[in-house]
Amino acid sequence: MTPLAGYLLLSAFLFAIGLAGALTRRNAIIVLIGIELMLNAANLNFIAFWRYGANPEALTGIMFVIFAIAVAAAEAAVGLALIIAIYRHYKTTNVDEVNILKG
Amino acid sequence: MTLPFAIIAVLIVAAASAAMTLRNLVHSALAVAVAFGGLALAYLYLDAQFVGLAQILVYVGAVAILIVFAVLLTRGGEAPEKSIFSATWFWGLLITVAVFATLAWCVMHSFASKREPADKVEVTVKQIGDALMTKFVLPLEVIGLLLTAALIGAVIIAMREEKK
Amino acid sequence: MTESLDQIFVTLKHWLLSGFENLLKWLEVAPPDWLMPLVSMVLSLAPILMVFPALFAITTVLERKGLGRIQNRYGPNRVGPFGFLQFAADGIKAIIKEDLVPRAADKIFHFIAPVILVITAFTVYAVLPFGRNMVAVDLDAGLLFFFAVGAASELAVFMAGWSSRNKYALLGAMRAVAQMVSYEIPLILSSVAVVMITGTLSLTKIVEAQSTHAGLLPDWFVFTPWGFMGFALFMIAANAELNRSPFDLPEGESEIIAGYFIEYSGFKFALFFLSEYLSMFALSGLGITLFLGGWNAPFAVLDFIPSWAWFFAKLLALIFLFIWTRGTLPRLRQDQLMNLAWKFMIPMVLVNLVAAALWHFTGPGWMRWLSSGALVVGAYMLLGKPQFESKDIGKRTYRFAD
Amino acid sequence: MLGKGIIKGMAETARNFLGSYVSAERLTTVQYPEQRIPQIEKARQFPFLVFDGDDPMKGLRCVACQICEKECPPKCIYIVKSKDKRVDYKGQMQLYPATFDIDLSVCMSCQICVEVCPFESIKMDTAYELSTTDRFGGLMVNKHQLAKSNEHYRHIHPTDAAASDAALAVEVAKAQAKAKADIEAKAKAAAEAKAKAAVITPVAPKPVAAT
Repeated sequence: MTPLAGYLLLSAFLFAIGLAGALTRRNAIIVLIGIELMLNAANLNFIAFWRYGANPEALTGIMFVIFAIAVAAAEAAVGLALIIAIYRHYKTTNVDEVNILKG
Repeated sequence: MTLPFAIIAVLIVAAASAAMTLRNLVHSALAVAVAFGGLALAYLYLDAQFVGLAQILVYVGAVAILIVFAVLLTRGGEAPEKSIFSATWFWGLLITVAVFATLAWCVMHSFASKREPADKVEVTVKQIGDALMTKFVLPLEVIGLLLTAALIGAVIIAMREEKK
Repeated sequence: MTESLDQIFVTLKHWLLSGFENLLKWLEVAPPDWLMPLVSMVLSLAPILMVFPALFAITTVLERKGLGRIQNRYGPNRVGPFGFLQFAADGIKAIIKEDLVPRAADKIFHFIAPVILVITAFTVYAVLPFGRNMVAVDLDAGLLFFFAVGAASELAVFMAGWSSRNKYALLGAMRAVAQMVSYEIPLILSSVAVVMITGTLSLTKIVEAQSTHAGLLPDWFVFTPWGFMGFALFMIAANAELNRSPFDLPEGESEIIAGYFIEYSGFKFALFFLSEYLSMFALSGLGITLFLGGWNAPFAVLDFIPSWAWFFAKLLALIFLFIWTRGTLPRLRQDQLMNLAWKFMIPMVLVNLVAAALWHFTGPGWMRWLSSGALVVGAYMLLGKPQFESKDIGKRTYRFAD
Repeated sequence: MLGKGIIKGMAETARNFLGSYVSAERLTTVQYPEQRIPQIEKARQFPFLVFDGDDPMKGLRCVACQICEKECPPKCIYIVKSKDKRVDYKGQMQLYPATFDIDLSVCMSCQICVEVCPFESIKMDTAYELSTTDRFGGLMVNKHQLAKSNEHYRHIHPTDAAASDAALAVEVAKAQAKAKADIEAKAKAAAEAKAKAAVITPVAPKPVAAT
């Protein structure tokens, strides 16, 4: 079996990819995808910790991931609705241009 | 490091990197769907059958579709002419590298990361259902409320404003 | 005798498996430990990969003949006896046709979209029990697996439509995806009622739960108020999920020509049809498993007929039901489609869940028939009335030109 | 109640489905190569050229006036006039078509060529099984293929043929009367000339061809 470190490193790398996308891309949808990837990286951590944990019978990791998936779905729905609303208003999804609140 | 894990890891990393770097938004969305599928495979490989299938159902079946719809509704189907990276990409990348370095350092130096797993864990759907209805019933109700709120909220936000 | 006939395919598989093992022993080859499970898997999957495409071939002919008869035509009757070899002619034509790819198309996605569709259509068969002990993979979360893999096909449909770079294809794909997402909810929720009663997601256990007989009727869920309503809703949602008439808006010939597969030709076009029919058989099989007692015989006296024969008999009956509705109902409008999903189907399946719970907790007796039945019928009347009551527009009058 | 219409419709289609096996008159489809519906008398497919007598080429009524060629909407008729003249059915010296081609793959069966022909020489045929494996030359027919006898025309369109024959008979009678009058006039003129000049011998009259 792969040691736990393998999963943790994979998860950390996935998190980094998501973070990089969220921080460097212009398009709001890609930013949202990056955030989703970060959430998924966290989920992978939960599952890995549950599997390698002391008592997997407690199901804590699995429960956390199930709730995280539900929250992520809600987040995606609201986030994309926001992006569509912003697009209607400004005719752009570029996060660099939507800066009207900037002082 | 076993072969299935290596394949899954390469799949996830390649698909996620593609999703973050491709110019065309639809390509990004489809690549991220592959990444979600790879994560589902990872969950299945870790004996979390229910979560893996739920991951496919929710992420590939719903979230990816939602992203694709959003891309098309915001006319993002064609690759943009100008740069796809934001003006502050350098700082973003720097922060990312710092975060990854920190995480990787923590993982490598953690006592937990050398741990070997227990033997095959069998989690039946019934166990999960029982847990959801007993120990985790409050979070379940809260999630139900949250999803309803998100549903209504998303509809209201995305609804076309009435022209007066 | 009946026992051996019932298990003939299971016995055959074990016989082949042991034969292979003996062959390896005779050749003095030590098999690696992954080989035998792999061979076992192949022996389970190979029949699925052969039987259902064959059923697809026969169904295309039967559908065309049946639709013809419904419209008082003969249907295909030229190739082979009574036209039953029409599928061979169609297949040869599809294979030898030129495979056109639009110049502007996204070549990779244009290629893999039909492949993914067919793969997902085949994958769902892994968890369907075709007979006693006849299931490729007995997953604990079989039903979830079915819906998860089925959901992946939506993305393939979108890929096909988007990568064609054709307005009709994109419109068709958007319609198809919107429709499939909307109708997936009633499809899953109507199955959840069965999961609530049986307390398992394993399809084999769901079939076993329906194997008893209560008096004259078997204990199939379709013979309960909530089960009947659930089955009806399941079939309507399945019809929509399959983009078949009357829910064939994504490929409405009169508006958007062929929808998302407009830019496909030759063998790839045939793959779209293959996946559509495979999904139809799979969803019919799921409906049989969930509501129609799976491979169980309807009466105890008919138990001598093998279980797999019952499964396929029921499958053919449901296929005929699909053909019959296709030959009867005209296509819906987009707003009617969405109204039906969100204003009727989804409230109805939610009420159906309550009815199933009532059935479960009232305990045996006439009370549960009454309570559950009254709830289902009342909700049906109430929900059906405002949306779909046809307005009285009077008798149609004709005026002819003089 | 919701669903009543669906059940009604399903019952109707079920009746059709079962009925088509019971009663033959529900199935109105004609199994074509084996069964055929007789064509109605007015049926028309593609034009042909009428000839009289036994020799198709000699008896062609067409005088290569090219009216049909000019009137044809899809321009599928191609006519080349002959260099010499020959005697036609009315007994007059006329041109005849050296080439008369119709591209049947272009022809739209509008019958305008028939309407405009002053010589009753082009008519509509009823043959329709003209499929060929050569899509360029296969449906390009020349005058040898187009020529069909008047008997054939009488056979496929009896009423029209009778009218056509009557019209032709009138034409021929007129032409003969005219020829006769011409001869008489010529004879008279000759006689007068003879009487006047009494030296010039009269010209021999032309031979008269009749149908």
